[in-house]
Order: sequence, then structure tokens, then C-alpha cells
Amino acid sequence: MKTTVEESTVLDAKVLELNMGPQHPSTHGVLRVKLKLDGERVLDAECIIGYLHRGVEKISENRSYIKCVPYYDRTDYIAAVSNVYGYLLGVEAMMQIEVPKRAQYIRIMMTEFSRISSHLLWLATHAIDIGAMTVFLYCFREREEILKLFEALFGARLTTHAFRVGGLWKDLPAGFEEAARKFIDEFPERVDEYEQLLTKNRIWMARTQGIGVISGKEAIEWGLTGPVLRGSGMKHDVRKDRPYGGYEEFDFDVPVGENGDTYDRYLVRLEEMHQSRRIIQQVLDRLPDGPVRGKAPKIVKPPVGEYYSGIDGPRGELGYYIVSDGSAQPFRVRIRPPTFISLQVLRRLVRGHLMADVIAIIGTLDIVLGEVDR
Amino acid sequence: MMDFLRRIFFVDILKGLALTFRYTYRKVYTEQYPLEKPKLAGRYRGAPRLNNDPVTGETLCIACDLCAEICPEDLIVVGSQRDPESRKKVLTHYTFDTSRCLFCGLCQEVCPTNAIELTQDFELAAYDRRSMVWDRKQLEKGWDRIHFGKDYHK
Amino acid sequence: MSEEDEPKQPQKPESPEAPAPEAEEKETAAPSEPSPESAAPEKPESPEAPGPEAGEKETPAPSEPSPKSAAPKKAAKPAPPKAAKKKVLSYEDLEEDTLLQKLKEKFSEGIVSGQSFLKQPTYTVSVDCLYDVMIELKDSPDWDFDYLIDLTALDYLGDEQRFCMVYHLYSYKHDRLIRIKARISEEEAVPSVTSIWKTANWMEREVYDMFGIDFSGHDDLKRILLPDDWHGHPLRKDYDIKLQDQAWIKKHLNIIKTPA
Amino acid sequence: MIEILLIYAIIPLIKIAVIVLFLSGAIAYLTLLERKLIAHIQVRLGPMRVGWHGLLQPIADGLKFLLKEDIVPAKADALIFTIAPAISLLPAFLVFAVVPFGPPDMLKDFLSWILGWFPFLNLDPETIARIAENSIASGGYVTDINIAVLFVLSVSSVGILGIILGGWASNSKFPLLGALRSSAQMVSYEVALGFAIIGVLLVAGSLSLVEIVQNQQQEQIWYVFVQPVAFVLFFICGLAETNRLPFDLPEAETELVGGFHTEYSGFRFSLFFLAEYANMIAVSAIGVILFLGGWLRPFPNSDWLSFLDFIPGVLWFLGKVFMFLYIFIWLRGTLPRFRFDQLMQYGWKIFLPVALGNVVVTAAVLLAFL
Repeated sequence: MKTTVEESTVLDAKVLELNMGPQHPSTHGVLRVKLKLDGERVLDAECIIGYLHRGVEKISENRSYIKCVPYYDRTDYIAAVSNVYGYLLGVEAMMQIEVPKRAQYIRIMMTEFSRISSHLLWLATHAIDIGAMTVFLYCFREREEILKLFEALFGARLTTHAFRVGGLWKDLPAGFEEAARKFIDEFPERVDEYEQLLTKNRIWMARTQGIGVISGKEAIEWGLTGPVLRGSGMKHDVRKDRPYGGYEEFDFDVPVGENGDTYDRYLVRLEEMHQSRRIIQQVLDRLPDGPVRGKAPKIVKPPVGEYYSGIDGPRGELGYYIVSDGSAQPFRVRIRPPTFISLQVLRRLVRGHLMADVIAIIGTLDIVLGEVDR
Repeated sequence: MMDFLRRIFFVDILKGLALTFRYTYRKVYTEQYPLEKPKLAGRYRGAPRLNNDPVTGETLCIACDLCAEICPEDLIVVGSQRDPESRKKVLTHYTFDTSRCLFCGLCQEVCPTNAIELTQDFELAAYDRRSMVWDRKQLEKGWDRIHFGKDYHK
Repeated sequence: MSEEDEPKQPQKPESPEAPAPEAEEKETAAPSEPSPESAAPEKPESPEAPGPEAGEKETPAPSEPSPKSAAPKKAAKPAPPKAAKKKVLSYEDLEEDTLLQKLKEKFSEGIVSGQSFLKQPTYTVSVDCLYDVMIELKDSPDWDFDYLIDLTALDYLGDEQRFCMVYHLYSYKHDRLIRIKARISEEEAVPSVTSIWKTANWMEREVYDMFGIDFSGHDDLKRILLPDDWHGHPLRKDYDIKLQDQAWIKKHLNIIKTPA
Repeated sequence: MIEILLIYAIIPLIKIAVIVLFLSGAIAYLTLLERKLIAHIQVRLGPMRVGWHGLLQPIADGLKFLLKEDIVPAKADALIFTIAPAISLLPAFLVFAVVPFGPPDMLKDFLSWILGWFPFLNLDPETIARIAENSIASGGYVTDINIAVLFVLSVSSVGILGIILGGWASNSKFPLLGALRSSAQMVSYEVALGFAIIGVLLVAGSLSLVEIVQNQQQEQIWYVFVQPVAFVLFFICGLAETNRLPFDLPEAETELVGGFHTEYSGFRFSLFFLAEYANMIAVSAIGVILFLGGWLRPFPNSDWLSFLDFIPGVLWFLGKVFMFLYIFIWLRGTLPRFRFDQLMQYGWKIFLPVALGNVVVTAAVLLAFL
């Protein structure tokens, strides 16, 4: 069944080299995959990235700690809120700034909203890659509602510049809680609709089951995190393993898959949306009163030191390794991009599959090229 | 057996079809954008504006340069002069390069007098790059929109 | 969505004529003056403040290659003396750390130091035994660091051992996060850990791309984010942020004049 | 003399012209229907700007296609590249030569009425009546040949050639893959399609499309009730034949960018586009004739529904075709896309055996009971 490059040269079959991307409808941006094809069967694939490289890490070294923040919105622009969250947790830990409870809760809520919106966008693009174009627009409808919430609270929809050192920019606007409640009340129904279109659909199952299988052990070896790792049956979540920012106060499950294939990862992400919804519900029920911005100095100057702050972003472990030399600018900020690392595994996953599966596997890894290339 | 029957009668597909059929005659969700302007939240960060005192009509800017300092992209240039009489800094010019703006809102956050403010105006397209650098006059007036064809905004 | 809470009307300052705002401005402007490029002479702190001041503030960790020596330019910037109200965070030497003891037993000289900052332990090892230490950490059931979170490098320009490799390891089994550091000079190569964790592959390529650090034993070491024929390694400290490979740009993008 | 000319040349030519014009318009508005319907499925509005609710959009699109630059890639085989779209479009139109839109006497009254309006022809009422009686002139079709089903099958498979040639001549990898996929797909589904039709032919006992409909009238039942399995097979294979989702692999834009027409632009692209929609209409028309009783109303000849007779047959026919098309589009708005090997597996391992079984069972039943 599986042909390797060597075999096919022995058989004197011609290998077709196909450039998928950087401009291709379903490489989610500017990913370029060089495929070696035997007919439609993929013998090898090489990712060529860097088309969106903007040098965010270099920019960070040349900006003060506060000025860096808007740039992290633009690494993983699908889940901008999570990005800023991870970085600020690191800075606040180094500065020993106490974030007020209310701000903590709102941060968690918005991060979970960001997870839902990111998963919705993933589902939308994944579905349209496989041909189900209607799910795309249904998902965008719900995402729009979340973006409206972002707009009301943060003042922007996509690159939100969500949080500030020590808390939030401003408290929740009037009517926010009602809108959020309305959204989470309606949300399960909407997810059921996607499921009605996809989960049991024989074409969807045929296209995703058994595609891109990776075992849990191998997934760890490849450094996979987040839903991709959980889809392989490993119950690991940074929110549970190394709780941060107050996540330990909330009740949620970590869904896991069984087979580690594309279908399981799909189910895991759907369930994660439900769990995020649960967290938001708890936040809304228990939201304390109080200030939303802690006492943070005007100039952020962490002491000499280094800190790694990892959070569970929608795509996996999103880490910020901040090294301070005591000045107002970071000595180095290293972003651990979850999708940069999980994209490596593409080569391993697509071998032996058909060309159409490459699309499905790229989709299931949920890459964002802004983050891969930074 | 049940499963087999389901497969034969395309139950999965018919369920999907039923859903899409229900939606076909439901109210649409989208907005017809240029005809229908979106309602933006009050906090929305769009086109910058340099506010004047509503009573006296004088600028609120005290030329403290904080916005220029905090701007990650260094796109704000504040020019000031010291008034020899009152020993106060007086704003001479102010430029804001919207083509490079991140719309992060740090400038309006840091402004002590609420002089610089990001408004809800979001249609910032211009025909050339030069007109994306706004000077003080334009900032105070607000964005003079590029109109296309028949004016959709009237 | 919610109609807005704050009106977008320009707020009237209390008294625009009074000197109050100006005074306020002076107060606020000075401390929130973070960026070095705008270090204006009118600032209260004199920019000639002695460099060692920054060094004094740090608790000197003898074996820790701390960043104090790293940025000579930035070290000239005075640290705010008032900010140190709370207990200043600093590196602490690890004591009674079984991992450090075990490693020292096994590799003796190879383990340079063990410290922790904000409860995140850092072990500095010499590059010669880095590979063996990594194998030990990954394979020994006592440690079982099966997950390489991150791999990156730091550039301490001016030091003899210019670069510092940083590895973040995590053990799912023991729920433990550690950091391994190894200093290398510019010419030295680092043993590749791709054979230990597959995930190191692209990360090492990125370090090679951004710092120009060579990895021995990496089977596909080439640039990853930048084009293959690019010159220079952008994350080095001597690579200015505005620096670009002009020859490359001219050749590939046909842009003759690029902003300096 | 003039009578023969009228019957065999002038009236058929006029009918051809009407059908071609009507078809072009129908295709253009089918694209609009598709866009609107899918838009509404997806809770949006679709084209709204050109004309009332985008009603003039197809015309704007057509103009746009005509005005666009016609690019022939430098390394393409220019001759084949240019003629391939035409090869693809022509057969799609040719099918309609044998498609009966209405009964053989559909134009009888109309002809006897309109011929009287041409005094220069000097026709006496008897000739007019003779012309109107002649089914070649007055039938609701261009021609009725006794091997119409074979004609349809053979002509429509020529259309694949256009796709293959277009994909090959582009000298580009994505179109080549698309062309390969489409040739494999069409060949395999053509077989199953053929066998599905054979079931009907066995029941009808004729290869003429007009007679098949007339037989349905005599037996007072649409063949969909006699041959339900064949109908489902025909429908699925028809989807595959016309490259519609879930079988739109040759042009799967998320995989192959545009499939066989990736390199095409402007007018030539629009020809491929037209061909696809013409094929859709053709398959629907054939399906309606074979299974849904062509121009017949539901339950033909049963008196209790005779109040429906006031609707002319041609409207019944067009309504049923519209229903078919609606389902085509509806499916597109609902389903994901198959993978290539799954498509082949379904084709050869499921649809073909089922179609064969259907033929065998039908034949056995016919032999045993009739």
C-alpha cells in the first residue's frame, strides 16, 4: 500500500513534484508544501515556510515590555487574546504584579471565548477544505458574535490588544454579560447543527477517519500539544497540568480521542468548545466585583531574570520565554509557537496518503501561518 | 442492522439536507455593508482624532509627547514650542501615520487630556500613501472619506 | 451589542490655562519614558549614570552567565531606584535538588550550576556533555523528560562564550518543568538533540537561521524562516533591527532603494 | 414543396434556435439560482447589486467574461487549449436535440394558428392542418430518433474529451491531475449510469425518449415507482457525471485549485462553465424523461387528478427539471466532498453491482410475470 521514494524509482515510475502553495486555497495562508506524488499518492512532503516572517521576536527586543503587546496579537491572529494572555502572565510573574480577581476572571473568560472563536474558524476552514461549504458560514456566524463581544470589551475585533499589564484596559461594558450569556445559551444548539451536517455524515467520516493517525507516544515525541495531542488519547492540558491565572478554580474536562486520527481531533475540538462554554458559564456566575487593573508601575522593568510562561492556547501550548536584563526592554522574548512545532509532523502524517488527505491533515493540525512564521 | 438501514436510506445525508433546507427560508444573518453601516461598539479603535475643547475650540493637546513615546510604531510626531509668555508648551504640529498604525490604543490610553482619541470611523482607504499621513488639520476635522461611485453613505 | 458606556465626547480638562496639566505632564512623562531611542537629555536622571549600578542591583550569581554582561548599551540605562519596594526577585541557588545532585554525581564537571528563578529551575551544563545529559534526562525513568517544550538560544554579545542554548523540558509523568542551559562560543557547534526528541528538528533549524549556531548531527540543517540565500542572522544582537540583506532584496525583489 | 421545406427545415431550425437561446438563458440564470440558493442556505443574500436582487448578475458576469483577457499559457498546446472548451460545450447542447420538452402534438394548435399569419406562404388550410398534424413539425422536440438513449449516452461522453484535452493542453500540474481524475471518474460512473438506464429501457421496451414517456402514460405510472433503485443510482451517477458536489473532484478548488480549468480565463473559462451547467440541465432533463414521466402530470390518466391538465406539458417538464436542479444545488450546499479513491470504490464496488443486480432482477420479473 505505502510506496516509498526508493521503490518507485526502482519501478521507474515518474515522481510528480507538485508545489502546493504558497498561494493555494487551502494551505491556510502562505504555507508551501512541496509534494512528491506517485499518481495521487504522496511519497514525500516538504514544508517551506517563512513567507510571513516579520521578526516579531526581534521587534520585541527593540520595544519596551508594554509596546511589545500589540505585536503578539499579530502572531496568531486567530486567537490574539490567548497570545497576549500568555505573554502578560510571564511579565506579571516577573514583576510580581498581583492581578485583581475580577480581571483574572474576565481574562479567563475572554481567553475561552477566544478558544471558541479559534476552534470555530478551524472548523469552518477544515470543513470547506473537505468540501462542506455551508458549515463555513454557519461557523462564521457564531464567530461574528464572539468578535462583537471582543469589540465591545477590547475595542477591536481581531487584533484585540486585549489585556494590559496588571489587568484589563477597562471593565466590562454595559450589557456585556447579558450578551455573553445569550451567546453561551444558544451555542450548544449551534454546535449540534454542525454536528448534524458533519459528525455522522458518511462522506465526512470517510474523509477523516483513519487519516493522519499518530499515536500518543509519538505525538509527545514530536512535541505536539493541545487538541492534536489530546486527539491521540493523551490527557494533557496545560490548564490542568500547570494551572495558571486562576484556572484551577474552574471545573472543566479535558476531552481526549482514541485513535489519533483526523476525526478524533475533530471531535476533541468540538468537545473543547463545550468545555470552554462551561468555563465561561462559571466565570459569569461567579464574577466578583472589584477593580480590573492592579497596581502596575508605569514603566515595566522586570528584574534580571528569566521566566517561561506557558498557556494552553487553542492550538496547543503557547509559551513565552522572557529574559530580562533589568532594562525596560526585554533582552529576549522567545515565543513557543504551537503550530510551528506541530507543522513539522505534517511530513510524517501525509506519507502514503492521497493528495486530498494532505488538505485534511493540514486542516486538522490547525495551523496559523502568522504564528508559524512569526 | 439499524445502521445498515440508515446507510441504505441515506439517513445521515437526509438529516443534513433537512437542516440546510430549514435554513434556506430563514432570515439572513449578513449585513449589506456599504448600504448598511455596521454598528460599532463605543470602544472601537478606528480613525484617530485630535480633540478640541468643545467650548473654546482650542486644542486639548498639551504637547506632552506621551503618545509619541508610547506608540509601538513611532508614528506620532508632536511638535511643540514653548510660549515665551506663559511658559507653556504649545502644540505646533501633529502628524499621525495611519498607514502604519496598529490601532492598539496605547496613545489614547496614555493621553492625560483625552486629546488623541481613536474614533469609530473605520473606512481609512486612500488613493495614495501620502494621504494616509494625517496632519493636525485633518486629525481635528476627522477623516475625509474617499467616495466611490455614487455615495453610499448619504 | 451593548451601546457604549463612555461617550466619545472630548473631555474637558479642568482648566486648560492653569499650569496644572503641564506639571502633571512632567511627572508622568519622565517615568513612563521607556524607550532608549528617545532618551532625551531633559530627563531628570542623567544618562551618564554609572553602568555598574545595574550590576549592583543584581544578586551576583557566580556561575550564572547572567545577562548583566549582555547588553552593554542597555546597562548604561539607570534602573529606577524606587521600584524596589518589594523583595527584588533574583536567582536562587538550588539546594537539596535531587536532580542537580544526581546529575553532578554522574557528570561531575559537566554540570556548571543549578539555580532557580521564580521556582523555575535552571541547570547550566557544559556543551561537551549536553547530549549525554539530555539522554539521561529523557531516558532515565527517574526524570522521564519526554517532552521538549522549547529550544532556543540567547546572544550575549561581547562575552567570550557568546551564545547560550536554552532547552525547556517537561515531564508529563512527574509534572516537572526544567530549563537546561549551555554556553557556547561563536565557533562551537552544539550537538543536535533531534535524535532524542524529533520535535527539535525545526527548532534547531530556526536557531541556526536566526543565530547562526551550528548543530552537529542535524540531518537537514538549513534556513527555515528566511530564504536560503539570505546573509546574516537576525536575532544576533549585532544585527540591527532595520538591517536587511540588500543584495538579496535587489536580486529577488527588484527593489533598488530600500529604506535604510 | 413549401410544405416539405417547412416541416423538415424551417420549423426545426426555428425550434433549434429557440432551444439554444432558451438553454443559454437557462444556464445563465441557473448560475444565479445556484448562487442565490446556496447563499440562502448559508444565511446570506448572495448577489444583490446588479438589478433587483441581483437579477441582472448573469448578464454582468457574461459581459465580464467576454471582456476579460484571454490568456493562453506560454507552454500550453495552443490549438488544443483553444478548442477544448468548445469540445466540452457542444455535446452538452447536442443532447437537447433529442430531449422531448412536450408531447408530439405540442405545437399543433400553435402551428395552425401561426401559419395562417403568413399570407406570402399562400398556404391553404388543408396544408396547414397537414403540417400541424406532422409530428416532426409539431412535436415538442427537435427530433425523435429511435435510439435517442444511446445518442444521449454517446454524445455526453464526448464532453469528457474536452475536459481531458483542456487539462492536458494546459501543460500544468493541477489541471493535469484534474483531467486524470475526471476521466477516471466519468468512465467509471458512465458504466453504472448506463446500467441504471437499462432497467428503465427493459420496462419501457424502447430507446426513443418520446416513446418512453408515452409508455409511462399508458402504464399510468412514472417509472420512478417501478424502478426506484435505478432512479437513485441514476441520480447519484448523474451528480458524478456532471462533476457536482459531492463528486466535484476534477475541479475541487480546495485541492486542485481549479482542476482542469485552472489555467483558463475569460471567455474560454466561461465555456467550460456553461458546459457544466448545460450538463446539469441535460442530466436533469433525461432523468425527468426516464423516471418522472417527462411532460406528464403526476399519475397520468388517473381522472381524479385531471384538474391539473390545464397546465401544459412543457411546464410540467420544466418544473420537474427545476426540481432536479434545485436538489443538485441543495446537495452542494450540504455535503462535503468525496476523496478520489473512495469515489472509485463507490462507483465500482457499490453502484455498478447494484445497477447490474437491478437489471437482472428487472429482467427476471419481466420474464416471469409478463
